[in-house]
Amino acid sequence: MKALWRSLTVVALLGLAAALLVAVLGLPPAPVKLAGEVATNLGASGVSHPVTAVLLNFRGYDTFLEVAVLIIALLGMLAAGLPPPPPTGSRNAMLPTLARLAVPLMVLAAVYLLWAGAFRPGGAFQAAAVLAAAAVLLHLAEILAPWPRDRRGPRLAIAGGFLLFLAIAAALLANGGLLRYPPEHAGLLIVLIESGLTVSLAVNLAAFFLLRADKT
Amino acid sequence: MTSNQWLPLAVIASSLLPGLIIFALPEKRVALRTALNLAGALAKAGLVGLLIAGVAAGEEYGLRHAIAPGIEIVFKADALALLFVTLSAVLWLFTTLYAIGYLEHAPHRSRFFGFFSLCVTATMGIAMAGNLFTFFVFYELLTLATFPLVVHRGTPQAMRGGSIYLAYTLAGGAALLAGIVWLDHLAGPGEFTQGGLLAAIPGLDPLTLQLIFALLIAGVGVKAAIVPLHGWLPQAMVAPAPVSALLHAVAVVKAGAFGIVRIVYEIYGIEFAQSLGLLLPLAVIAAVTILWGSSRALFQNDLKKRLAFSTVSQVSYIVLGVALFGPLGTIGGLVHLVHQGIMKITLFFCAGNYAETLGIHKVSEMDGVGRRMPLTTLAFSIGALGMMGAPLTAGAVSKAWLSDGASAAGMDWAIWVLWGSSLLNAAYFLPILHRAWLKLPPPDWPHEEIHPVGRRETAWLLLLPPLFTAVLTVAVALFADSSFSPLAWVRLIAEREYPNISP
Amino acid sequence: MTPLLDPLAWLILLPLLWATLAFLAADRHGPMLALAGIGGQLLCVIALAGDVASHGSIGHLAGGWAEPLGIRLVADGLSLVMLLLTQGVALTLALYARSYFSQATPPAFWPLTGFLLAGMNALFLSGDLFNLYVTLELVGLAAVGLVAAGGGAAQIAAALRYLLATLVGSGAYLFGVALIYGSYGTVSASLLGSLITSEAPLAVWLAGGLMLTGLLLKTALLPFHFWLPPAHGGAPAPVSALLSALVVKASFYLFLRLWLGPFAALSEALPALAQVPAALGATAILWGSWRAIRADRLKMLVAYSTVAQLGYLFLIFPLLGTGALALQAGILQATAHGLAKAAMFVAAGTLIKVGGSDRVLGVAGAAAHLPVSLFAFALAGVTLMGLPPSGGFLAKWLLIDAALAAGQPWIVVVALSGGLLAGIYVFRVLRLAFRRPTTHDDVPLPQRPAALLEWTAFALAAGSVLIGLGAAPLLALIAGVQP
Amino acid sequence: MSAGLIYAATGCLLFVLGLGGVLLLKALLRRILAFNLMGSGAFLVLVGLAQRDGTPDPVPQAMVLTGIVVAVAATALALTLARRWHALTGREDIARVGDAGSRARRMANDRRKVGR
Amino acid sequence: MSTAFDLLLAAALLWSAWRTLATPQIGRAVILFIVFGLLLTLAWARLDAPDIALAEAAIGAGLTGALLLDAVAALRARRPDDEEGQS
Repeated sequence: MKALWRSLTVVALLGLAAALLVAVLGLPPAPVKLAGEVATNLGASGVSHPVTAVLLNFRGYDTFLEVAVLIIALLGMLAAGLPPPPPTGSRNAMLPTLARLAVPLMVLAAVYLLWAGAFRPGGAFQAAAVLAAAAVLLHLAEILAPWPRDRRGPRLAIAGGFLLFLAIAAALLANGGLLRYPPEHAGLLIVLIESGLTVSLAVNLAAFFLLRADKT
Repeated sequence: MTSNQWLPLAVIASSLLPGLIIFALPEKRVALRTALNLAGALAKAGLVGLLIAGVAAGEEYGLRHAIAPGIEIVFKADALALLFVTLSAVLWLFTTLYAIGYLEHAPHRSRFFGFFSLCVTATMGIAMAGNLFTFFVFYELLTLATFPLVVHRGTPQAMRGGSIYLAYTLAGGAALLAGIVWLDHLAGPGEFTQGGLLAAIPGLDPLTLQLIFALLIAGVGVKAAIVPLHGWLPQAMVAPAPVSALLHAVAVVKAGAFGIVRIVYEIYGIEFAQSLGLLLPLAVIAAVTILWGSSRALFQNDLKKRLAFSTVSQVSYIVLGVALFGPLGTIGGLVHLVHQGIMKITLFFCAGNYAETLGIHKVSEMDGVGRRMPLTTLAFSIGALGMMGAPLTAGAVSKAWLSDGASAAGMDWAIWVLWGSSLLNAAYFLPILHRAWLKLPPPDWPHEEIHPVGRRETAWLLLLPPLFTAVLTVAVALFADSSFSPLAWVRLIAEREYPNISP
Repeated sequence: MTPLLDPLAWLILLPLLWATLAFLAADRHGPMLALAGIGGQLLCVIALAGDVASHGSIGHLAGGWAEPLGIRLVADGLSLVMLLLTQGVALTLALYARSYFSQATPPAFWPLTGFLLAGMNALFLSGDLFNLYVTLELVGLAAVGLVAAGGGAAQIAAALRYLLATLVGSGAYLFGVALIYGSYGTVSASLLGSLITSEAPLAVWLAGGLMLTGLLLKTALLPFHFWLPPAHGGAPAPVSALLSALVVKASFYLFLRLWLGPFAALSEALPALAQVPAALGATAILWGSWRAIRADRLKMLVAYSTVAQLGYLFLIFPLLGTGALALQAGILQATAHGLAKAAMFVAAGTLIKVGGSDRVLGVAGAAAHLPVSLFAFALAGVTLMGLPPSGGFLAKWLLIDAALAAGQPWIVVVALSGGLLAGIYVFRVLRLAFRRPTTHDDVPLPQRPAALLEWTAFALAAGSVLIGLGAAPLLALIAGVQP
Repeated sequence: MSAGLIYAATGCLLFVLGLGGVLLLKALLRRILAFNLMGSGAFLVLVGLAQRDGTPDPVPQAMVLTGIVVAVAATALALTLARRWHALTGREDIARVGDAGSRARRMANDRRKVGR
Repeated sequence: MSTAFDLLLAAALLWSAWRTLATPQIGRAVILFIVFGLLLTLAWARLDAPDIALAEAAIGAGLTGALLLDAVAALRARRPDDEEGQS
């Protein structure tokens, strides 16, 4: 019986795959072209890189909610029970040296990515990921200790960046809409949000590794 | 809001509010609870009196509240409604007194009286419902409010009885709901109308109407305990005696019978129902129920079960009367709605007295009980004779009109059914009377709880209600022709339901 | 009103704000933040209701950019009813939870609740398919976190199953969005409503199928119901209530919105399609009720009842051609069930907490010592059975009416039998509660629970009944919805 | 055939492969991997299909950035739960913890753990 | 020429994805998943999506891969002796 179900599932999946291929390969061109719209309105977005303009201005509301998704994942970890801290002393002897060399470079790279995001590929997410990776590296090198669940600092960093975003979103209601930037201040506000987000996201991502149950 | 609007509402509230307050009362507040019960019952009786006076003078009482487009809660205190309202209000008063005495030391009295009041509220709602939607709302409320009373004792039999009761009534409710919505869909939202709602709408498919009729009658027939939907009634007799008395002998089965009356007269219209060929099948079902119920009663040793099967039989007298085309049958059926209630509640009060005072539950234990409890047994005898249709009792009046109605409708076979039923009634009641009055009492009663004090054979609150209703059984027959009798009121209703024929 | 106080926007911002503050405060002040926050949200809904009642539909351009470039938030009668239900139930549950968790609150309970509410509100208000994906994830992950908050192996297993189901569901949804964007170059629901025609390419049909199936998975419609009973039955009572009453309704709402909006042309082109959700719904009613009747544990009974009751919501799809009737029936059922199921779960939680047993048999005799909780359970049962005058009854009435109007009598039969089956499992509990307790007099009665635990359940249950009598404004709101 | 279309088609296959993995595999870690493949497939279709005419479109690209972050959040949560489950029961797949028998199974698990 | 590269990359993506699910050892599966992520980074670059390529490398392959490796290590730590059961 179970084998029958499995084979039926496989057949159904193969059918789905075939249908999807047929559908995708024979798709007529789309009637709406958003790329043009983005280009047209790029000037009023406050940044010159189109992806960043979409991410933080045209569809900034998506990004706003997405930050909440990351916090939720962290809360879910807290709710389920944190993993135990890794055993100490098993690290590679080279790691601390490597970390001390690499981390400053990574921080530098992150700052560059954040700054570059306004006019070329890069931005808060990538910068945050690099920073988080740096933190993980430090952690693996046992330079950065695991965070106990009630540690205040990480929470403050995570919540702070998001609250900044929230405050700006709310304040802009006065301008007629959630995250409706006045074009003349858009650039500044986006940089402000992105800087906050970089810290918030980096700590949040790092917390997936660093937030560990207290040793008992 | 004018008084014509709030009066029906006040009648409903007079049991609803005390009920809700009683729920919240701690078990110990006996005096307050009793006061609330009595105040509610008396207030209701008074309010009903006002209503009767008004309706007799031609006032119209009604209230409506739209809860959705095309769906309204409608109350209407017309003559037919008042027939049932008055019966319930008066009997509630007696039953309240009785129940206060009966449950003197029982646990969970707040719960009991709370639900008891809700039941009466539901009955009032059924009586004054102005359309099928409202009727259904209170019909189901009655089901829900009676369930806790059936299972009140918490014993395995009570649980079983409760489950069976629910299975029947909820299934019946579903059939009724299907019929009502179907009708609503076909004919649009409509109210109970003298002469019939559907009769006035042209172009409806007869077969569909017949199917809907079957659904509706099946729905209300459960509570009216028509065969084969009667199976719950004997099982529900595990409830405490006041519950059996008021609810299963009066409110619940009457709600079903009353529903049949409303459906036949005011939804279909008696003439339209006749033209659709619906009345004969209904009469046949009623006849079968009458004979079946009586036959089963013969073989019951448990006193309350015997009474229960007797109820099955007697309630279908009402249905039979409704199904007899012509005003005479209508009068017979409707007047039996009242008469059967008065007689049957007497019998149940007495059965409760036997059980509570002496621990008698079975017919075989009743030897010589007339000597120990003469007044109770006297009331019981009057009730039983009434059921048989003996002269000078309410039962005789009903049966006379029903017989006349049968011959007027050209259904002479129904007269034979009535006669047969009377014989069976005699066959299961007379042996009880024989045992009670003429046999010698045993040295010990099964479980004597209340000892006599002077001439008082049992507690006053247990004794007085059956005596009152026994007197009433005779009084409604003796004064049948007076203008205050149920019969007079019923004739008024019949006149209005047959616009084209004068009785 | 100044734009700064725009109630629509604050319905999303406010829960995010208090949830973040609760996170920051590391489980302290959670109840206070939650009560204040949800109270404020309720005020926002009321303010919004006034606007919607007078204008019919309120739009809000996030970022100030018009579609197709920007994201449009919309509030109409349909979303308003869901918002009202959500804040109302959530406020009552917050009161309950505060008392229920008086000894120890599960970690992260309050912030997760806040984010969950933010996600739901954002979902109800969003008019953009991709943005809806983000809200779906917001809701799904927060709900999984809450299920895991129980902490035991059973809860973790339930959370894992739930997580996998919800991720596959949103994955399918996202894939559908990708196909839609590829086909039309926009993800605005309102624009797509006019772009998608009955001659849509295969990709759009597949997108519709994937998105709707994904949402069915999240709504736990049979045969995708497997994850629901352990998740809803295993979580702490306030969480169960929140999930069963509200969260599954969110994905149903989105299913309905897509069906009526962007994919309306597809379902009109192939009317037989509407029978699929209805047939699944009918099966769910029968199967869920059966499992509830057989359930061994009280909360499992309630959870399987949710599986059954969700089935009703899908019966409306073949009937949507009959005007507002079917839609009213569906939303009223969602509302009444939301209130009733919340009441039932919290009442069950109190019964279990006080009675000390999570078996159905554990309620024996509860009528004597927990009358209010039991009464709440019974009233909620009245709604589930569809007995008058409850909201469930009115919903069933409207459903039957619509089924007759659409010439689908089988739906009448299913709706009525579902009510009877509900009667069996509800009264299975109630009759046990009336059974004379088997314990002897020397065993002390369990301690009375905090009044708040009992009366919040009662308030929810009473709401589910009273909504049947006061449904007129709600139905009018839904009647005004232009799909 | 444009690059966009090639990757869109690849995305379709990846999605179905991942879907099959989540549905048919038992080990939790494997199913989490499969879920990530599903997501990557969807991302490829989102961008690839939109750019099948060869011009880059920043809107789906931004959406994918959002999607990647959501995916890592979901993965982190899933891994935590899987580790927690493993720590509590020693299992790497989820047994049916249903209405009945769960307690018996939990006890059996405990016994197994003690035995080792 | 570039189409040929795209096709090759697509095939490599599908192959690594398939092996991720089919290889019997979970540790190797995670490595293959990281390889998949790196190949995907190339694909994003081919799709003129450098932002995604960066994010994919940093988050999709990097952080997710690290999380997965961490989880595998944790599972192994509890059960050092036996291999993963056949999935």
